[in-house]
Amino acid sequence: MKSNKKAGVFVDGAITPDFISRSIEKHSHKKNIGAHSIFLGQVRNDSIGSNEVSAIEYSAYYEMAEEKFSEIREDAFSRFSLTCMHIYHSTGLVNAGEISLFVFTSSVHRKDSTEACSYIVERIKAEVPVWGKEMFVEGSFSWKKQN
Amino acid sequence: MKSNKKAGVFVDGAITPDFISRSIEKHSHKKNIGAHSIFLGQVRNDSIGSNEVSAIEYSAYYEMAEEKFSEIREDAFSRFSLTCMHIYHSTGLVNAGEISLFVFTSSVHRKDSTEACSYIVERIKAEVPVWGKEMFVEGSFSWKKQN
Amino acid sequence: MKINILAFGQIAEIAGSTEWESQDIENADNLRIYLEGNYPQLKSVKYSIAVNRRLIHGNEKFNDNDTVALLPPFSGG
Amino acid sequence: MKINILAFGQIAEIAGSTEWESQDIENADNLRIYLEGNYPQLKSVKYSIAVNRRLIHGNEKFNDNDTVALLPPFSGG
Repeated sequence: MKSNKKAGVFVDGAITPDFISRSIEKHSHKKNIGAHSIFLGQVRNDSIGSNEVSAIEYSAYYEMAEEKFSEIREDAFSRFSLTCMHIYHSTGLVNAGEISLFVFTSSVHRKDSTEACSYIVERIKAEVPVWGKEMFVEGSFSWKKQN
Repeated sequence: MKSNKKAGVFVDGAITPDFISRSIEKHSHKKNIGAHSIFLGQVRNDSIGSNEVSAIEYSAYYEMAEEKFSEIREDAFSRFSLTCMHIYHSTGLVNAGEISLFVFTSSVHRKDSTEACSYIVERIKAEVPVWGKEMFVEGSFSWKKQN
Repeated sequence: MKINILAFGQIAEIAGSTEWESQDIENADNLRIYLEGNYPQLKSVKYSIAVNRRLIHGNEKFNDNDTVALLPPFSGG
Repeated sequence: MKINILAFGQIAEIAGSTEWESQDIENADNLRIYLEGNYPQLKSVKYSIAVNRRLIHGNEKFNDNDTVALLPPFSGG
């Protein structure tokens, strides 16, 4: 299925702080922007029973996920007055302490970027067909449940 | 007044993407964090009448500002379940397109970091004695008005 | 008539496969009966069905060559 | 009795100074009268007063050696 990934949202492995830095940097020439809101999802070393999560392996129904991301993107642009919007989600293995979701909204005034960022995160969590397999330090795994 | 700045919130000049990246990176060992929310204030090249803003020069009543930042910090920790909170604000000259405010909250679940981040930004804008002097491309200036 | 079945996450794990074809499954109810017959573990697993990348609700009819995806609860982000 | 006056932003610009001492200003009302007498431009400028780093409201009395700050509307962030 991976061959069908479109350019854009999915990133192999963790999203690095350096990648985030470069995304921010790219907006310095857009001088009408006054506010950026960023949400980062970081993998937790949760305890599940007697096991500790060491990493999450993400998989997705890529074709459907990309369509959903496009729909969320369009809806966010129509609801909020945004200058820019970027969404990145990991596929494959992401270790505890690493970042797997990066939502980045920019606008002239802060209300739009702030509200849009939350709106996008909530919709991603609820509607995008992505699954996390929690890999335990102990070697076994369980399927992640959304809270 | 600058000699009275406490370590912590105020940063001379723009807040760089690299600085933000390093702040994010420092949280990778805090493996109970699941969510980071970041707000960045970027200087706009607004048109004020026939003038265009090329930069903002920030000044502050540092002693009072630091006390306010501490109060906001304490209130945010008591209202929200946060793992970490960082606030950085520029002093001195920040060019259009550069970042002058960086609010960074982290929590186990996303609701806390998201709500705390907005709460902190609103309180900073309303309560912290900082002033922006909008420097025009044309050479004159005006005092920034909060919107 | 055939449909293309895609399975994800825990469903793929239970089915032991991520893609296969199946003949003569006419609608969503028949699909669930077929699946739970072949993979009894699925009786205790919650999953949604998407037809050609759109979630369906209720007993929708399939068309020849539809792509029918079995989606456990999402847990991205 | 003396107070230490701090001025910021546009107020400092109008006053031409960021710090000075003043004698015999007993309360906030007297301070405003003193300021607007010396710097008529301040009549049309909105500003708050902080005493020892706390905003005051109304005609608060000052104490000897108080630090009294003149704060135009904040515009940080």
